[in-house]
Amino acid sequence: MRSEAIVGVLEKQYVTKLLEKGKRSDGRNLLDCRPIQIIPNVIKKAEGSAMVKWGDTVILAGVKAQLGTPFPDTPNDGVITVNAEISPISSPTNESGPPGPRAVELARVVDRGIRESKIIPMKDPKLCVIPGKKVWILFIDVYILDDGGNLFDAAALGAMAALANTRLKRVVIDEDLEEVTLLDEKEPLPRKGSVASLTFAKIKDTIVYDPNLLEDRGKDARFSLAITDKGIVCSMQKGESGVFTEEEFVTLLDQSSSLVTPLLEKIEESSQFPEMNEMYHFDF
Amino acid sequence: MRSEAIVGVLEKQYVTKLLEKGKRSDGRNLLDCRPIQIIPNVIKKAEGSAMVKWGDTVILAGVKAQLGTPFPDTPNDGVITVNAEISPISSPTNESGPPGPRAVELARVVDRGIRESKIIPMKDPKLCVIPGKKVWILFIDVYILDDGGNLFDAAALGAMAALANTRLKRVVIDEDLEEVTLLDEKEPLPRKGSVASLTFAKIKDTIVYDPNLLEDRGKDARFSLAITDKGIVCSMQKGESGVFTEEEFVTLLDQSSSLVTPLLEKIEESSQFPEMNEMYHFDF
Amino acid sequence: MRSEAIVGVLEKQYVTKLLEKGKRSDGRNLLDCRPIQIIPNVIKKAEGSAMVKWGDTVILAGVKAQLGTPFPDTPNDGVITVNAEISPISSPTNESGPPGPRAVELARVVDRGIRESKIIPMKDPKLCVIPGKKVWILFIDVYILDDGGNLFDAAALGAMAALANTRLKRVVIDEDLEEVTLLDEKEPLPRKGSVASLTFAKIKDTIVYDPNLLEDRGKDARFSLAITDKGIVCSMQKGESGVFTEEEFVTLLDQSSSLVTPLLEKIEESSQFPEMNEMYHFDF
Amino acid sequence: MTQDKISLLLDDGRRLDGRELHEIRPITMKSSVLDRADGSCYLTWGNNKIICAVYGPRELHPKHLAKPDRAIVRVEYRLATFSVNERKSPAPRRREYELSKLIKESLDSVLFLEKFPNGTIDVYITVLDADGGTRCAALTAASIALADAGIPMKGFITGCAVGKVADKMVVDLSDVEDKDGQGDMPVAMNYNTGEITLLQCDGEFTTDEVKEGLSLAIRAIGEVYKMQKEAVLAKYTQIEESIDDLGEEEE
Amino acid sequence: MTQDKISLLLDDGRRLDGRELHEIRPITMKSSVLDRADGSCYLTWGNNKIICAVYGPRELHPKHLAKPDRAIVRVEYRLATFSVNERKSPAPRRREYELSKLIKESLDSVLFLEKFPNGTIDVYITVLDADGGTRCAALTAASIALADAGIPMKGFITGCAVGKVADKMVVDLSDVEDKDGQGDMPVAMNYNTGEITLLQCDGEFTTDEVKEGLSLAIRAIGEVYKMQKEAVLAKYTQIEESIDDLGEEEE
Amino acid sequence: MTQDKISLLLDDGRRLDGRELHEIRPITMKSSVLDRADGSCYLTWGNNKIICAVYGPRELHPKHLAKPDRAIVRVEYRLATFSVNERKSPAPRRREYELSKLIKESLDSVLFLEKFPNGTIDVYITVLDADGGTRCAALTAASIALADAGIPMKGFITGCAVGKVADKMVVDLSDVEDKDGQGDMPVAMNYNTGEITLLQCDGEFTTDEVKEGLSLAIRAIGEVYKMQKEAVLAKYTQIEESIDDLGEEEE
Repeated sequence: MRSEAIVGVLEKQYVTKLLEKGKRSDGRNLLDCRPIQIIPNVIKKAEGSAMVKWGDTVILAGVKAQLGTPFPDTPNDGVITVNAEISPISSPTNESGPPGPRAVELARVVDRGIRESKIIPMKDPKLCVIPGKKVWILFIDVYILDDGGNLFDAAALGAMAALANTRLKRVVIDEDLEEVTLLDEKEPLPRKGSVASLTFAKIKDTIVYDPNLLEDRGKDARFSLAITDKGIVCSMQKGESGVFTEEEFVTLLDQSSSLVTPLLEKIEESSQFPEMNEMYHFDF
Repeated sequence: MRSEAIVGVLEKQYVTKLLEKGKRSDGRNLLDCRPIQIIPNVIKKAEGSAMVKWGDTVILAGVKAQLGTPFPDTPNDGVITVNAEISPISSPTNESGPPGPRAVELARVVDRGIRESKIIPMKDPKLCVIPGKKVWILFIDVYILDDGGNLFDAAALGAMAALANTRLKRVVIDEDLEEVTLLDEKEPLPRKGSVASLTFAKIKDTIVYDPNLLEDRGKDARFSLAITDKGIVCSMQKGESGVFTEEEFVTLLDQSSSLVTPLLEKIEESSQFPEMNEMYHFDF
Repeated sequence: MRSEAIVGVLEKQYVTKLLEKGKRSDGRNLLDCRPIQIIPNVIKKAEGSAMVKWGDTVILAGVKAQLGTPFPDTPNDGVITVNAEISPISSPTNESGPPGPRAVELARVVDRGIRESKIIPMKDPKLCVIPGKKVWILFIDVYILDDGGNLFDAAALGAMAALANTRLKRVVIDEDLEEVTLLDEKEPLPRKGSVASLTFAKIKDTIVYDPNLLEDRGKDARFSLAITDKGIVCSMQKGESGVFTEEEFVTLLDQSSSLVTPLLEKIEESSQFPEMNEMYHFDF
Repeated sequence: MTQDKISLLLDDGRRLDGRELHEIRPITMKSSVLDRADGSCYLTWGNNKIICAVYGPRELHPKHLAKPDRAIVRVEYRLATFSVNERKSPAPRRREYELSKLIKESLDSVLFLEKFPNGTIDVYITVLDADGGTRCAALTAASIALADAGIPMKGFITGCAVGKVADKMVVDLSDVEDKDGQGDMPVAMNYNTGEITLLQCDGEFTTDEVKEGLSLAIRAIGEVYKMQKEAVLAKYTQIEESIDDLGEEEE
Repeated sequence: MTQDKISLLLDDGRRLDGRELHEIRPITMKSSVLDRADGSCYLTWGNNKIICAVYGPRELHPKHLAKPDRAIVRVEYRLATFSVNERKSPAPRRREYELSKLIKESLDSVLFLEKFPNGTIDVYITVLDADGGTRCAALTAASIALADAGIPMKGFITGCAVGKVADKMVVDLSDVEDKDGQGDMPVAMNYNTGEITLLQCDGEFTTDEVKEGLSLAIRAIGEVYKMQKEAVLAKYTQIEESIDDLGEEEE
Repeated sequence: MTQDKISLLLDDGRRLDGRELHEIRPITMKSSVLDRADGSCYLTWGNNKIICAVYGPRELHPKHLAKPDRAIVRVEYRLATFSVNERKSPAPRRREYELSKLIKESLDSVLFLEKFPNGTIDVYITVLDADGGTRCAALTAASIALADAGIPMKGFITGCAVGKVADKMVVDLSDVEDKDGQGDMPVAMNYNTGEITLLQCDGEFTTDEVKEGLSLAIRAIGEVYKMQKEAVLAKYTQIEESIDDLGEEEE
């Protein structure tokens, strides 16, 4: 067995034993969340951005907007697409190259949370500029910069906060020519509410909210759900080789509404300062 | 030498010794064909499809049609393209990933047989909807599901049978706008005749028609030819590291017309029931 | 250490010791250039081409032209793009596959030399056929056929000579339809002056011009600069892990104008015979 | 709640294909359908058609990927190019990577992987015709193919999706119900132990609807599990009959 | 029979480029043209220009691909981006993969691969200018390059295409005859033994036309083979002369 | 000389962003910003924002790439998709490959690679926000991250671009000056030894302008080097203070 594998086994034993005594490696209670900081509008070249520091996890989400043609089956809808880069910067075990299954799952879960919540009204004339011809395409890219555990919630929060701070160039339409002109003036991306993700890790028989890195590495199963400010569950994702029972899911669903509130508040807070602000800067 | 390699050597010795006595491992005569079953219209989402069971080889061919722009050098022609997937499902030695040289050769040989036979009239107004602008693009995909030998003939037969059962949506053209509308109503793909492939394997000094898996693995050389219902040779392909003499090719050409007839009959038979039919279903 | 690595070390010791005595492995003085031969118009299917034999390095550059849409940020400019293939044909150590970092650097340095020199007037109506809609796209592909050292200068010379011999089909524009017709008649690519590359290798403390293969393999640092016929430096590139001092760069800049003259002359010479000529053929 | 884009329930409260709200589509399962694979299954579920081949446990190459204490499971879930409305490129999309990962993780939980150190169990699934619920059908088929390969298992994974249509929770969504309805919720589990191995959703559900969906899914999975067991037993019955025949012949 | 799209035969029965029906285009062959390669050949065939480099037998990396009882042959046939009418992307297309495979299989038959266990012989071919019949020209060039590398061979592979133009079987199709004619039939063989290593066709041929084509091809290959032999001998003559010169100098 | 496309100098001779011709933009540097990396640096340079992580020296996999007599340096310079005007695809472009190579070669010269046979030092750089001069900023950040990882170095690599704007040589081009000006000339060096490790240019320069640019760049690099040294020292001061604190507590 290679040395990392042995370290992994020992780590897991340590975390498990602590949890059997009801304790977490960082002293939190089972449903406690780590401190969260959202720093909006950090990227000048992006239409919207947010750095999220979640415990010692750091992610950076950026939104770029581009006018393009809609998909043939949704001619009156703007387009949203989420990509996640689990950069080698974030951990010694990550390799560079095209996104692996882990990054693909992360991106798709974040994507579904936003898409299914319908908080970005894709048919709004601000997004569907000329129906069937020209719509805004929003590229949301999430870079994982420091992997301290619970990437799912940090990435979802960053993507949401970046959208909440996105401003699109105003568009002038020449109906005859079917041509559009982009003005320098910007206006906020239309948005109806917000959404946040809650992730739980199951280690042996204990379930914790917001797993730290040790818990993330040692977990048997993961469960994430995205909930809107209306209390609607718009995405769920159970992952990893471990299992949950029906009762466990029911309990987690019952706990979800109180856990999601502080996250939704943080998003709204972060969107109060939509202008690029020299005060906001990375502070690692 | 790895164990598979040794098995390969022993297998080949066995097949070769049998053939030296004029016998085949499955008891057939040298020019006998294995039993063939064509099950058309098995895929509801496809415009045309056919499963072919050829001995214990199983393939599934499907046709998808899509309106698109023609190639610049053939502005008045519909487009046909063949792809073959030698799936890892079909054999323990196949790996997943983009098509390797073997799958590329298979696809291109099937493609040439159909294309060069000119049985699909690509300039027909049903295929060339608006000359220079909109034509039907026919994607023929052949999945190898169980590799029991002689993939070339099974794949060619499946592709041909899928075409013979293809029905395209009717198109209404608005000449002014250069726009087209697709109706739900379907009509058969225009077709003039049919084509089938004959494959021979040479093992040491013996040539057999329709190689089974043992013969396929042990063969020194392969020769395939595609012949139309008018008796026209529209494609030939010698493969593998072994060799043929001129005399051997001449003999094979002379044998071809009697061998191809039952295949062409099977294609016509399969096209008698063009509607999706619950009676037709895979029966492995 | 693998045997090639040992050979590499010995080779380098040999070259270095010679240079310490002021001698080069092929007997040249430090600033001598090897014999150069440009054979233009060798490829009938290309719009322009040139084979360059530079010492025992052989490269082949070809230009293909294609009408296409301009880049959105330069709607009134034709497009030029350089690609380099360091083919496995050219050396036992090259592998096939997509261009590696070495080929990418080579292509980009050649590209910058041509692009920044502005010798091809990309806004000329002969290149920008319909502003914003249709421009000529010039693909310059450089194949390295025999790597005898100093690929940078040979590739740049080949690319430049191929451009100097490029002839484009005449275009007739139908302004109303915004359509163009290509005539069979050809006319020379507009060109204002020319540009050539000078490459120096530093081996321990000695700098040589036009490194041969031994010097190229043993070099600590490389410096290339592209200079136009007006004496303008339009591209520089220092490469490899070794270093230069400011004084060394100043000296090389001072030496550059006398070294570039014979190269520019060769380019002009090669462009005197723009027609495809049976007299010109590869002579390895 | 939002309206369905098209009306997905008929006036009599039945669904577009005539099903009751909690009714599963017809399912057929057949194992040992492929001669080359170590185990295989062909499964139809409504208009879904799925083929699954299993190889292993076998040696894993390249060796540095092997685990010295257990086998790994590799799963490839693919959509055939012609299985969907618009022809799909043969290159796998992100959805196929995600589902391969989730199916692998689901199967992990019922396999005695520690019995096969350094080994791999390879599961190849191709959806030949797709009509909603393919991941659940794929997991159901994979379990049968694994059993068919004689690989020791703690139990079967069985899947069934539920969803929301016209503000009602319904069982086993078809393609059109998935696309035009209000939400999809695929579930898979080891029915015998009650261990849920896959749970996803997208759409708009209240937490009560999620709970209702879970309980509907488990009930439906129970029905599918019964068929699955029969399909596996059918094979052994066949083998027993062949052995009996053999015995008779030998007499 | 179908008509040619454009008239490919002149009134005097000659072809567009003035050739007789059974006439081969001018061919030049030169070996040892590259300093780095173990063997090489530059061949022109009408307007085709082909360069071939051979390396080996050399050790094969990665080792798990090596065969303990013989060398393998790896062939890469590529079209230069500028060798065809529309600029080709540098990434190889399916046609290039197929032809690489067929060329490799053809060369296999004349090499003593069992003499070089665990080894590889690498053949790199680039078509610099293409004008019909490149695969036959490539095989012809590869044989010379292999001989130039000093690799022991049972014989040479020599190729020549035939085809059908204006209902007549003709030898050595040009690009335009290939595109606008009725069919193309590339053939390659070991002329000395009569062993045919490559045979393809596409187009519309009667079986009699195929037979006629085969016999025309073999005759044409005989002509090309003579040139090929001379090209290889020329090198040894040169070497002998050099050795003679050396002898004289030493005296 | 050609005109700038837009006027890049104001009437008072200052630049669009108010800078003097030879003035560097504000720079901030912070090391040890990442918990997972062995060394790291976050650097802002005008509107450029760059993050760099260093791992190593560590064992190199696969082993056949390792050098028995020294470590290798692997550098990945990437632009974040949102760091530029038009969203960039996450797949690296040719420019990123070229700059990764040049940055690696620059760093090579200050590392004691022979101390770590068979090893690798991995430097990952991502430009999060780009505004001209990213390669020089990246090299500057990478040196700090390497020092932060405790990797022994002969010195630091420090970079600064110069360029030509309105026929004048200016220091530290911004994005718009790079795009609309007459030429860009990035330089990087070991300031202490005077060894220049990176020199590029594109645009139109006389040889005298190149020489002037070089000397301006070296002076600017001197200024940046001072900040760089302070940023590295700051970390050690912090550590010392912590140790002092520790000492006091122990008393």
